[in-house]
Amino acid sequence: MANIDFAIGIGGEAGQGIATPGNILARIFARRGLHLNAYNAYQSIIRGGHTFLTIRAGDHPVRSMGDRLDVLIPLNQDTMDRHLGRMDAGSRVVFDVDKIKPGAAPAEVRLCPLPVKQLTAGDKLAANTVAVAATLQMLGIEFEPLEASLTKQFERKGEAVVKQNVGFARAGYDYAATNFHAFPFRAPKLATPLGILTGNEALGMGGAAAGVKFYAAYPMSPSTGVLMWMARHARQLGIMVRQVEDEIGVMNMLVGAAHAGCRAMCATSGGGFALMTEAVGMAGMLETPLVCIDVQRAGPATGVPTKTEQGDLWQALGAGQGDYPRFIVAPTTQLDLFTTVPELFNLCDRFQCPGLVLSDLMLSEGTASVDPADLNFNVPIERGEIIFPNGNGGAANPFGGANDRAYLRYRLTPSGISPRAVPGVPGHIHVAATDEHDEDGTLISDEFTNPHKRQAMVEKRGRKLAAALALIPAPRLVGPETAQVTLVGWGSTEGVIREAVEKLAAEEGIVANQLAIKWLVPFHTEAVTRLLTRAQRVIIVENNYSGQFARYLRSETGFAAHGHIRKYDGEPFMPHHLVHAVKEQLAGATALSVPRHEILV
Amino acid sequence: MANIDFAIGIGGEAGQGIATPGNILARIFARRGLHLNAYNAYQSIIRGGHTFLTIRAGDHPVRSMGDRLDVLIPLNQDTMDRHLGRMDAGSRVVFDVDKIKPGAAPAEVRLCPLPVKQLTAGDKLAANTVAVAATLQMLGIEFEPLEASLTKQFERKGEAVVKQNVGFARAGYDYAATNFHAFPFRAPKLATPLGILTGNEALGMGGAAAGVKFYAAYPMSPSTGVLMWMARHARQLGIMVRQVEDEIGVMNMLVGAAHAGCRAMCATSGGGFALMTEAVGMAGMLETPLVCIDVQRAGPATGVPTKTEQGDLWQALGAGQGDYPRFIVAPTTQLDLFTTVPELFNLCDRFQCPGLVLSDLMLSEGTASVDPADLNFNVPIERGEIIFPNGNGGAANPFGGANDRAYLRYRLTPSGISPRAVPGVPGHIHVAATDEHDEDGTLISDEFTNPHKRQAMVEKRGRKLAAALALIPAPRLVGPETAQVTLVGWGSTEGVIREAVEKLAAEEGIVANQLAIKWLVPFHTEAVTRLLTRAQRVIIVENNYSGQFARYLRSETGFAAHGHIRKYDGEPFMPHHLVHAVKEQLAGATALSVPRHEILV
Amino acid sequence: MSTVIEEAVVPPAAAAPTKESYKFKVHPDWCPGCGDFSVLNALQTALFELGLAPHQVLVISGIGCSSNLPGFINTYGMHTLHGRALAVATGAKLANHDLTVICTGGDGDGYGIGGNHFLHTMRRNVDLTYIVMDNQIYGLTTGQTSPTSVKGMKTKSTPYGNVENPINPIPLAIVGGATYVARGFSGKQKHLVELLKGAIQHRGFSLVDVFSPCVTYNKDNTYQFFTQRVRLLEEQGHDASDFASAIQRGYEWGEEIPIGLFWKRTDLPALDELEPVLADGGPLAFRPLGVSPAQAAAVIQELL
Amino acid sequence: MSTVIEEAVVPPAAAAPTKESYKFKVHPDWCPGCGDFSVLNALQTALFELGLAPHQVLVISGIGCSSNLPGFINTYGMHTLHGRALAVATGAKLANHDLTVICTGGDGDGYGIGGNHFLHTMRRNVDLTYIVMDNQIYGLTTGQTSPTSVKGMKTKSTPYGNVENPINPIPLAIVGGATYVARGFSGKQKHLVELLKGAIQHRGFSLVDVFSPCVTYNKDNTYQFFTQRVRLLEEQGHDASDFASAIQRGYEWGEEIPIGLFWKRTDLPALDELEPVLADGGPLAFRPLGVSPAQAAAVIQELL
Ligand SMILES: Cc1ncc(C[n+]2csc(CCOP(=O)(O)OP(=O)(O)O)c2C)c(N)n1
Ligand SMILES: Cc1ncc(C[n+]2csc(CCOP(=O)(O)OP(=O)(O)O)c2C)c(N)n1
Ligand code: SF4
Ligand code: SF4
Ligand SMILES: [Mg+2]
Ligand SMILES: [Mg+2]
Repeated sequence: MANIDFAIGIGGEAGQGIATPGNILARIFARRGLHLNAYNAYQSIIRGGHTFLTIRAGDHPVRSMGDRLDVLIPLNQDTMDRHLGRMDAGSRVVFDVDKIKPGAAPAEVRLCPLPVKQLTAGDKLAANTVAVAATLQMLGIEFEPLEASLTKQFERKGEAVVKQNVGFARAGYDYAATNFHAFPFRAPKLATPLGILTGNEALGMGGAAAGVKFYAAYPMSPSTGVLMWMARHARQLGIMVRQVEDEIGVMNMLVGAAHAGCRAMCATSGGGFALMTEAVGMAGMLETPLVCIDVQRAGPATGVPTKTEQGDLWQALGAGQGDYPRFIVAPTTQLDLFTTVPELFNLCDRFQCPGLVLSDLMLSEGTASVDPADLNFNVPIERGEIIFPNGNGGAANPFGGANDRAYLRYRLTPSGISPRAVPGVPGHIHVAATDEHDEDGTLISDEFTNPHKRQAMVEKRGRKLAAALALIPAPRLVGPETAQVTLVGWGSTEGVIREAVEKLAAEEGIVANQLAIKWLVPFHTEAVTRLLTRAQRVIIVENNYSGQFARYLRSETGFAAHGHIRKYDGEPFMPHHLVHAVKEQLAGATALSVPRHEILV
Repeated sequence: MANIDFAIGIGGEAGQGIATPGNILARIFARRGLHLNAYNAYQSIIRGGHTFLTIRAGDHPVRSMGDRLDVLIPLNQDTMDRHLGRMDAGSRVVFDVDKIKPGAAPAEVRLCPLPVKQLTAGDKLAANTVAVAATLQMLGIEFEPLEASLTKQFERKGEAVVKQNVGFARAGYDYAATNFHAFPFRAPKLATPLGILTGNEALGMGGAAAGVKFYAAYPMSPSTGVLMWMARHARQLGIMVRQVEDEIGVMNMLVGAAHAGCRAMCATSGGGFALMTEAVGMAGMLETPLVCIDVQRAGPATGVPTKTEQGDLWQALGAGQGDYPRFIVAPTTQLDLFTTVPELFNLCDRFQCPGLVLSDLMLSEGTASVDPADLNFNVPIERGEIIFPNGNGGAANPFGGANDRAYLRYRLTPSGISPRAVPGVPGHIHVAATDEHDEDGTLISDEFTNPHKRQAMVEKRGRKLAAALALIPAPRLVGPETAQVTLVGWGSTEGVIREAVEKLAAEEGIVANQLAIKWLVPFHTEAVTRLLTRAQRVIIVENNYSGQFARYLRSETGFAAHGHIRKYDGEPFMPHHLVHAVKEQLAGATALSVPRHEILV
Repeated sequence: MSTVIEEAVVPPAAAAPTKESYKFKVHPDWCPGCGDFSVLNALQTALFELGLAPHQVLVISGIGCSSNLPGFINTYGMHTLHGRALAVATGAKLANHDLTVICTGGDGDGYGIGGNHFLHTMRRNVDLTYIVMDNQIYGLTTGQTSPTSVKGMKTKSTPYGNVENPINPIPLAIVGGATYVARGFSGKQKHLVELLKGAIQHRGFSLVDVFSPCVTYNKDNTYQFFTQRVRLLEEQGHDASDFASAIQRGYEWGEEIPIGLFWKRTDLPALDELEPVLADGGPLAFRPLGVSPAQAAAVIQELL
Repeated sequence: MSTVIEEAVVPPAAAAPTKESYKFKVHPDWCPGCGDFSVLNALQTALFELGLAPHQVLVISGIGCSSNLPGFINTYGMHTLHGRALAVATGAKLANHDLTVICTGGDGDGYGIGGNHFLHTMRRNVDLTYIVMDNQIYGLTTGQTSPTSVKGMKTKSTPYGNVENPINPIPLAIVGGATYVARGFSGKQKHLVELLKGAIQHRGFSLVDVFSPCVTYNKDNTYQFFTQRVRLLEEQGHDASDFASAIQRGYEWGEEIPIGLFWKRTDLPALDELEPVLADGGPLAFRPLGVSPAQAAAVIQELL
């Protein structure tokens, strides 16, 4: 591509601290206004093993970790051995020559050995700093931002330490200037400085913007980042954050808090969500709005806790016994996670039902640049027909406020939505029951059993979402209206598919377009069917084994795709995986492509 | 229909003991060789409310509770008031005239008031006995079987009590002979005496036949009958039966017992199953065979605990995060429950995965007659590739029995099935882990992470079921090959659909046929698609709101049915509901019929 | 289409509650003679005597015969999932700590499937009153063994006799961290009312385990059984601040079975008192939503 | 494609096990210095000293750093779900009561999410040995508060300090019905080996809670912290059959923290001893399947 676009890989053992140099680089790039995407491949181990962070930046939207590395910074021998052979022509490998031996490098890969001992007077901890400095130099970035960054990092430790570390960095920077070849391009500086954001932070921030006052969780990778963000900001933002004994407790606490009137949220991963499903059904039955996030990881069971997958779609679709209305949404980018949460809360409040967000490890733990102007916290808050004691819920108290007997919590309305009073409101006393109930809440599972009332209540709940579809944007084709191939994805794969589409056009002369599905329930059956039946060749891209989305799409539309690209090895798609798969499918070689991840991370 | 076919309804409060007369009648009918179906509509209340038992019998297979009552035995005024108005011409209402007032009866309904006080010298408990005796008399059944039955019932209380009760019965019998009109038919006596069987008993017996040695459960209506059957027979049959602290414990205990080599089984209902799904996924990952029964009831959440529904299909399909192989089967009759369990165990053992049975309240708590000859306990037992210390598992020990290092529990085989050694076998030491693992069981979620190994393991598990479809009978059309309408159902609705098909032909001149789906996963996509695409008009019948099967069918075949008949009021379909719905759909009035249950039980 | 059983005139919310204020339009559908009637009545009396307005009280249950109670009392109610009342209640209490939150349920619900929430709600000392109608059986599912069924008991799930040791809720709660631990008996109304009043007034987690006989399925632990055996701790000079004695007396089971207040401590703050987020601003549920521009700016600043 | 780390020659199953027999081909991937190494080593030593054949031992864990242990020991192993080890183990033990079944896991796994199984496995006195590597933190999820984290502790989920009271596993287990309750410390190998041997030999449910410091995430409860504080009950003349004293000593926490055997009783049979089904015929798992014609006839007879 004509744009400037480069990627840096930093690898080492868990516990070796690749986060710090990664963070320094990402912030420096973002502050220059560069767009950025970072993905960390790591393992379920606290120390040791292999961790590999890819930071890709460019002067245009960067939507995936990309296909190539321009710089490899191996912090240990293992990383050098795993990755060197996969470096492309023109790339640099920056390493501590005292510690790490390069093997045979592919042609035109430039080895950049740093004599770290000499540059840092033997300070072992400084190797990372030196490598970062050298890298920045080759990218044509001035020294000042690094100096500022190190100053901030070491501030607490006193001026001497700051000075020392800045000195190491300077040495590395200068050494690179003298000894290494700078890149043929310079990392540009754009007008708008950007920030960086992980998906989990975006979810926490989205919750805060939505007015979440109760957040509960049980730690579970890769969702724990949301808990940690919430815990850190709890006091500052006035949010009650609880770590609970288990996920069952989490979802049940949410129901209690939401019933009492709070906006309540939680995040977990598939195994934790499995434990929550009974209580999600309770929220459906009590008609209690709340939001639950499932950050998917590779399953089944414990699976691969630190690896990504889109394997929980059918779990979400089948959560809990019986039929009840709920929303299911799979946001497509980190920013989209942020904006979706308040939107979802508005829908849940309005339709009085639970809402599920499907994120995944790649999105939630991945980092993206973000324009602060896009982080709008001043979002509309619509709480639907709710009755508070102090009348601040927006809905008038329809029964005059002082007649418990006349208030019908589950009134049969044409919309199916019934004004809900929270506990504490005079004149609206009722019981909310998970047993089937009558309009006033009375159980009809025991002596008042009545099949007609039961039927009416099922239908009341069932029709609530009828009006919801109109409030949710229909998915749209991105790319040329007529294309040889339409790539369909859901949730987090939007970015990589977009890049693959561009690559197909630019490098292979293949005209493709893209349909990214975000809202899963309710589903825009008509719009999607229309688009897909018109498409020449539809290929569904998803990060799971069984084609969970393909099957769901068929259940809703009857549409069977022409081909599938699936990956279930724990690693995300890279653009070239999709390009290659599309080519092989267009060539008629297969209708199911399973790209093989080339790098063993 | 030309056959003899009659139904008796007995109603009263919970705790009033309708079970005893119901049981007496059912056994007397079955012993005469009459076919029988009984369904009890009851409420989630221990005393009070309204309970209504329908026993239908005939000289031909009786597959549902039917459409009409020939005898109503109201044990309280409420029952009389609810049901009298719905009695058809020619039917009898047998009641204690001292206690219950009839209202205005429809034309030609014969009121049969019994002067109970006079007949029993004031013994209040005897009213039921007297009513049963009168009913038998009108049906032309001799007195002896009732005498025998009462003798057995009161034996323990001494000869005097027996004599007294037989006397009451005699009085009722004679009173009817003198005062009431006998039915124009006589209940025949057929050659083969039958037994009676509830679905839950059938499941317990099926488990015993399969060789279940470990049964665990947490009580939950309507599945508790299986636990009770198992507990009663535990010592006699050598089965370890445990009531556990919760359903999570149940499924996890099962995994432990099954892993150690037992055939292990449990039963629950939707809410309990929701709590089990994480551990079902564990069985998928560990490749541990076990069988879990979900006896569906009306949901969501607590729902209507004593009412029927087919609302857990998507929950079963989506049980647990990630993809893993498992069987899902919905047997169609009580006898089918019995025969399916051992078949399913053989499949689960062979393919080393969990198996789910979807029953429902109607089937599990309903009673059917059964020919004892059909209860074959001598079933084939195939345990697949299992290695026991004493070599009784059928599979040779492929690694010579003394080399822990060489044994690969999760060996990558072409079939995906790897010989499994149970703990205690020398030379086969391994760890079975829910984290993704290598062939020998070593975790690859931590330092050994490797996307290629991960991919290979997912595919190994994924391909296990490839061979399974061939072992499962494809569904077949019952009825004329070419028909105006094809009624498709799954699981327990088979009987009522069959009767509706017969009724459509006999009474409406509509030629229909039937496709009953039993095996849901794996699904006979090809066979079903072939049958349905050839059909003139396909209508799907199911006991839920959202058309769970219709959506699943579409996800597997792309096939969208022409019409739907759904019921979600807690009560089962009656044949006339389907007949009426088919007629309205053929007339083009609607594509979705929701029959309204006429009787408020 | 609503199920209004009684046509009662409701006192205006402002008026002081009378005993009738807590009566609900739905009559309990428990079996005649069930111990739970008495618990319901005692709870209504306690609320009345404490002068709590019905709309300020939230009664939360799980699933079981006993858990039907919220449907029979004129307060706000939640009838949740089997075993989950305490978790739901924790959420509700923290969302609106002005509410008086009371949990009611059975031994199976609370000590069986709900055991983990029981354990952790106690150690957190959440300001709830937990009333367990302990009939030593699973009533609603028609008579299976419960975690408090005595060894040897024959039930539908243990027709040859239960082989498991029961738990003893009193010592368990004391060690588990509950700060008010009492046992009552349905047959001792007045005593029960006092225990409940104490529990509701107590700031922190209170357990009142009540012998509430199931007349239908438990033929061993009947009214008669308890009437003969119960002895009031209050009449025996028990010191409820004596930890060792509280535990020891909690284990007494035989010809004499103590009921009353076993254990109480007031030195541990309740969870809501420890959460600075609740310190000012009233109930969370009623606070304005969203974040201020300054807060938003601070959060965004972290990303730069 | 298998992951064989070490090429070791395995002794034939018949030979008497050596200490090496329990070493596994996979090296533990715990952080250097983690307390869990010591627990693993103590367990291997205990099994060796008891002369148990590796294939007759089944070690079952949940999920957590500590729960990785079954992957590092040469016995049969199950690495189950977070919090579920005890339930799985109960099933396995009853299916094959000839096996020596040992559960290993963490404080979060066992006392947090696994709390309900903990409670009920104890009261059932299932013949298991339960080793909890209690580091008062969630290790594998990188440092959140656990049910044994002390009040005030700062963790990633409680950056302003934990406001909840911890549970104390020792008194809880004693009251919960465990029949062998001990506490060890990773820093006291020999002592730990003896506690584990006692636990494995004990017929019934044994808990060995081990202070097993997380050197990465718990900076409060370190080796040093415990080394300074632990005192051996065995050296203080504690009588492990004295219930009241066992509880009281279990609560001691401060400058001196007792470790050792707090409580043991041998008068309660284990669950498998109480189940007549297990009396004859050997392990259930190895019995012939199916029912005899006579049994079938009896069952069918009931339907007629
Ligand atoms: C998840 C789940 N499992 C099982 C049930 C079935 N169930 C309803 S009530 C009950 C037990 C009731 O016993 P208890 O709590 O002691 O209350 P009681 O009826 O004795 O008052 C059970 C097992 C359920 N509703 N949900
Ligand atoms: C259902 C479920 N919830 C959450 C997790 C995530 N998880 C894995 S280990 C762990 C806690 C580990 O703490 P602990 O048991 O104390 O073990 P340690 O790592 O400290 O040894 C958690 C919460 C999970 N695997 N499954
Ligand atoms: S079954 Fe027992 S607990 Fe339930 S209402 Fe009847 S007496 Fe009460
Ligand atoms: S994180 Fe803690 S518990 Fe886990 S291995 Fe490291 S030191 Fe041990
Ligand atoms: Mg009970
Ligand atoms: Mg821990």
